[in-house]
Amino acid sequence: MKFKGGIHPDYHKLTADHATVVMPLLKRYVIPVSQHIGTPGEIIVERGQEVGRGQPLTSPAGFVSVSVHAPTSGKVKKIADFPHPLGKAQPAVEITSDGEDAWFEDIAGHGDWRDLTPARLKNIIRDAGLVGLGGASFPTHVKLSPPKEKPVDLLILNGAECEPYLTSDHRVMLEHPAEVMEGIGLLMRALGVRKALVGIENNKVDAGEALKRARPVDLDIKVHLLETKYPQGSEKHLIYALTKRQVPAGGLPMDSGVVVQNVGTALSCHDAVKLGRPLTERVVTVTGSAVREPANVMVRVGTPVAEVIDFCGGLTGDVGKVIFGGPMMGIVQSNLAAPVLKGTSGILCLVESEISQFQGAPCIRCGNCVDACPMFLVPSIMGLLVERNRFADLGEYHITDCIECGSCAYVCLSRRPLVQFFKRGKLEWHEHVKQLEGSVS
Amino acid sequence: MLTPTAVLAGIGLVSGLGLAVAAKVFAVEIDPRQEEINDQLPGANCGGCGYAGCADFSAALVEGKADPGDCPVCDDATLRLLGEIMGVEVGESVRHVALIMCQGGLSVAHREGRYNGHASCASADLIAGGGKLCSYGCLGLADCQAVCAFGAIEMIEDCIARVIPSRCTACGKCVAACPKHLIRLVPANTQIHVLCSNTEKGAAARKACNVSCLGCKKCEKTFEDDPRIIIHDHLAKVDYLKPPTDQAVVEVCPTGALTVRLLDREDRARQPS
Amino acid sequence: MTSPGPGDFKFIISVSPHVHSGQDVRSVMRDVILALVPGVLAGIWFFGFDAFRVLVLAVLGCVAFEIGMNRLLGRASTIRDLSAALTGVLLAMNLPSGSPWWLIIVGSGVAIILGKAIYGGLGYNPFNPALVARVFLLISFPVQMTHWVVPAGITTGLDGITGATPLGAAKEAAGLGKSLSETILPDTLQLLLGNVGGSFGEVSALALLLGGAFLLYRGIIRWQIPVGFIGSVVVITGIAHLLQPDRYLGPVVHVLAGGLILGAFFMATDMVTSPVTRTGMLVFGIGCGVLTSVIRLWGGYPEGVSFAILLMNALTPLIDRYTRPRVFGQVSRKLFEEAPSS
Amino acid sequence: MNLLLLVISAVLVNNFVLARFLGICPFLGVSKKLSTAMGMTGAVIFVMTLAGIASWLIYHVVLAPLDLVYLQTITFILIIASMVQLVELALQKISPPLYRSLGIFLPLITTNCAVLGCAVMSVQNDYSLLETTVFALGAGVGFGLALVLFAGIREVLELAETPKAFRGTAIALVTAGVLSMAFMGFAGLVK
Repeated sequence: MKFKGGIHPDYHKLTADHATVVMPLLKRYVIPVSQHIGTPGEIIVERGQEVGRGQPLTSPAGFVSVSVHAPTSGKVKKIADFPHPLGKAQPAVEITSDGEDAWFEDIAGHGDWRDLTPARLKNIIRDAGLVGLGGASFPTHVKLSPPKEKPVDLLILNGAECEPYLTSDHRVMLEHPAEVMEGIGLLMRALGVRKALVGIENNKVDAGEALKRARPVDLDIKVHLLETKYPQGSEKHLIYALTKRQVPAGGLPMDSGVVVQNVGTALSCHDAVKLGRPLTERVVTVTGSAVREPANVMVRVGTPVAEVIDFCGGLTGDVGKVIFGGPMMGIVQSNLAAPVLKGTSGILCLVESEISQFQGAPCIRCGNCVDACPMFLVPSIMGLLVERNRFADLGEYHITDCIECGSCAYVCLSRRPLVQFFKRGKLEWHEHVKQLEGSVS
Repeated sequence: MLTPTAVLAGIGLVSGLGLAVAAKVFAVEIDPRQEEINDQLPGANCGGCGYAGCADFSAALVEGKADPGDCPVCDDATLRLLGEIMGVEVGESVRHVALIMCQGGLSVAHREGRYNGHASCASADLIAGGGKLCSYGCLGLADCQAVCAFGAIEMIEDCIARVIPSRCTACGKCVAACPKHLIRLVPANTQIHVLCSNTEKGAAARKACNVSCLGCKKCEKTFEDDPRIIIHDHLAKVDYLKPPTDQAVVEVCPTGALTVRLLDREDRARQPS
Repeated sequence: MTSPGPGDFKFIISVSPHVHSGQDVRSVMRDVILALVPGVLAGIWFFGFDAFRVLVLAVLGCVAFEIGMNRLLGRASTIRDLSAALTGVLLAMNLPSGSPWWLIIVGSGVAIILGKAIYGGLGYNPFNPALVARVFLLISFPVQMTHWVVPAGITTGLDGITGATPLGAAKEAAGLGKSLSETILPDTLQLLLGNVGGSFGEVSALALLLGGAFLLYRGIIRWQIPVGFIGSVVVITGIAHLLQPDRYLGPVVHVLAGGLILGAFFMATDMVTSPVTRTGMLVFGIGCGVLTSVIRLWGGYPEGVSFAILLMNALTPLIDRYTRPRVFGQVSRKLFEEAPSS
Repeated sequence: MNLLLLVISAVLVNNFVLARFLGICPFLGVSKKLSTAMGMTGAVIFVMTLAGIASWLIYHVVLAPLDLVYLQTITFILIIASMVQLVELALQKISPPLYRSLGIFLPLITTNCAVLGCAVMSVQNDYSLLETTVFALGAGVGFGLALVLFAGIREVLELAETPKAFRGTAIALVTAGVLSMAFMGFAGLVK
């Protein structure tokens, strides 16, 4: 049950045994319109409009798009550009809550998922604004409808949570095993598969036991404990570890007959179908030694980061970085006014001593990165090519197959910013290909 | 004495015949104009035009991939002649010069965080916009300087680049290299410029940088009858087809974003005022 | 404390990952120097104070030249990464203990300037700096470089009578057409312990094997190069010995004698000048082994390790290019269709 | 048996570029890119072998009987020139990209001392026709080996932060020096 490559970082799972804490209602929420991969929805509310909790604020624009919902009942204060965790300021809806936290009147449960047709299930999932909670935030209903020519026979649930520090999936599996299992069932039905596997790293044995005990009798769901190794949670490597199938390079999991969903997504799907509740809150791990009281917090989507950190005792003096996500792939924040998104699995506050700074010394070709790369690329030479602006040769080195997991930079002796080279390299390579196609055609 | 010359002539003749046959077998048709152009070119095969030699450059010229101006060695007379052969109009009307639309060095602009990574603007731009509070401003990691073949760009202070007009040949390489798209080719005879690209509202712009354009429209108002500066998206833009000439208009600007910079006479860039 | 508003809080802004394994160039170079200590001590034990003199001169020479070149090229000092010190130690171990002081200084100069600094410093040099110096000295000053001293041990003082190395003796015998049985050859135990003629660092096979095992255990070097190197030498010299026992030495002697152990574990595995992929390392190791055997058995020089490694260093760019691993999920070698060629 | 020794001597021990230092200008000129280096190797091997055979024939059939031996050099150059012209015409037709990338260095083979050297040497050492062909082939392969090896290194050196003064040909010459030092390891391989 292993994949080749990868690294063994020290895991710092400080909050593994902290029960999830619910954040109290706040006065102000900022809900960005773009929170998922795909076209952002169109805003369907205006300034001053009264909204109920869970009321959709945008309507999906096209198939690969979902709407965002109000986290609480209140009034739409302003629609403008607000700081966004993934880069420049972007349009968002600012809502001031009226304190009642009353559900929008159309919210109603849809009964047992076993009596609903797959198409109906997918519609409920889309209307509930469900996206992958693992971090990629790809619209769930799109993943559940693979094209005819790509038959899918297996659903895999990603409970690996291989990023150090993060424990949100762990808590979800421990605290709601039954709902997660039901959620898996409804996803299997929506996808039309009879088998499902749950992959959990063997540093979360209690979660595995909890899920096994909660397995519904009529569902063929097997829970497997996998070796704790980063990046076990990468879709391609989770599939390989569980089924030995290799997703073709440049392809998607469905190319090898599999769809992968995060365990948190399964729970949210269950809430959407059983209780009719859209995705407006999720478990976020707030951790790192720069935050006074690390905790797993049930946070409403749209809560500014500063508020969440305040709720956990605020930052210590010598904070170095505040990161959305884990330390291996997380995105650094420069402005704490940015709100929590659907895909935010963790808020990591690290002190300077915990952080390793990049030095960009010359590569001494030690080969550590070649051993660590789970996609079997050659990061040392690829990085050198980008550093010297030799973008035309990157295709030969398969830069587009890099999953930016950071394993190479973790073991790089010269502390080179390899993932930054590859992000840049991919952009420049696509530019190069476009120019070539332009000149050839 | 006769035999050596006879032997040599014989070998020469045989080889010549063989080659004549080979020339027919491997004939490759070449555009007649290519021969004509090739004769005009200096024939030094210096590679300054980016091709392997003059023959290669003339082939590219015929296929229209290159233009006569690429050859750094040819004098104007030859360039005009090449233009006629190709039936292409050659020569430039007004000299243009590159201009960086930003003055936000760290003495006036604020950082949002300490950037730690690859020392290249295009790479820094991928990480939270590069860590400068004004996300439109110059990151000062010298991508433009690295790509300028004429040494016409210098880093005059932390986080800001500046073009040396006298050395700039308007080749456009820096325009493409800047990830924030701050560099424009402007006529060298213009003097008044808005050196800012921040399109945020006034309050946010002022917080990000002391010399940012707040979109206050004061400069626009001074040209009631024939508009020479237009405000668009909280940012003033000079109309370079009908540029303002009266340098007094610069006093109107509260932050100094609208400023005078002579582009045709300086050889060394003056320190920022 | 209220969380800071935007702008007035100076976070570090960088790409992921934000954490690191902790190992860096300095720690790796330090481990390699540590692994060399047994070999150096054995050398000093057998060749006395003179060997220590060579070591100190070589290390100081290399460090001094590195400082000089950094200043000359206006580059930040790179002494901290201990690579110059390591080059010094390796260079010293490749020189006979009796080498004159100027030979060592010239060697250090060539190693640092010609071997590394001229290419732009650590990471860009195609050839192993210490070996560039050793081959340079071997060709320019053959007499001093083959002035082997019989190991007299630190206790009994030093007497400068020269003694041939085992490989040198075998080469002379082959040259004169004499059979091996007539020439006096040290028995295997002496070879293992290092009580034989040779460069001061390469003699004690046991001490070097100890250091090599330490490096393998720490994961600083990969098994592919030493195993490929020593394995192919054993195979080739083994066959040659079987075919003509009286003309060619047995594989055991070939492994323990000369610079093979030092070369396989410390010189060939120099990260900068060897391939980055595992298959590439195996090819590199085997290549070194084949070339060493060819030179030792039929070449002009008794010892081929240095030349073999330098030649394989030259081949490394090609090895890197043609031994790239197959990408995860890549079905055929050419799954990734090349971009339309310009 | 001595044919094998002849090849080993031509390819490794007395390598035309790294031991005899012949044909240095195409060696430096074409070794920037590996693909052009391979193209050049093909062209040189072809020209060398054909020129070797042709010059042996001319020498033994025409020059020696008429004791015009002193014409040897001029006739060899004439033959090599026409061989090169033949290759140039063929290459322009068969693979224009390779022709364009070789550029100026293809006609340069005419005055390439390695090709002329090989022809003259095979005559001086009084080799038979078979020996001349093998020697010329070995010399061409040796030249190719050195060229491809060197092109591999130079492509990597492109990525290095070489000090400004040494960029380009300077560092190439230094590297070629070290490479030829390494090749001296083969000295004495052939008795």
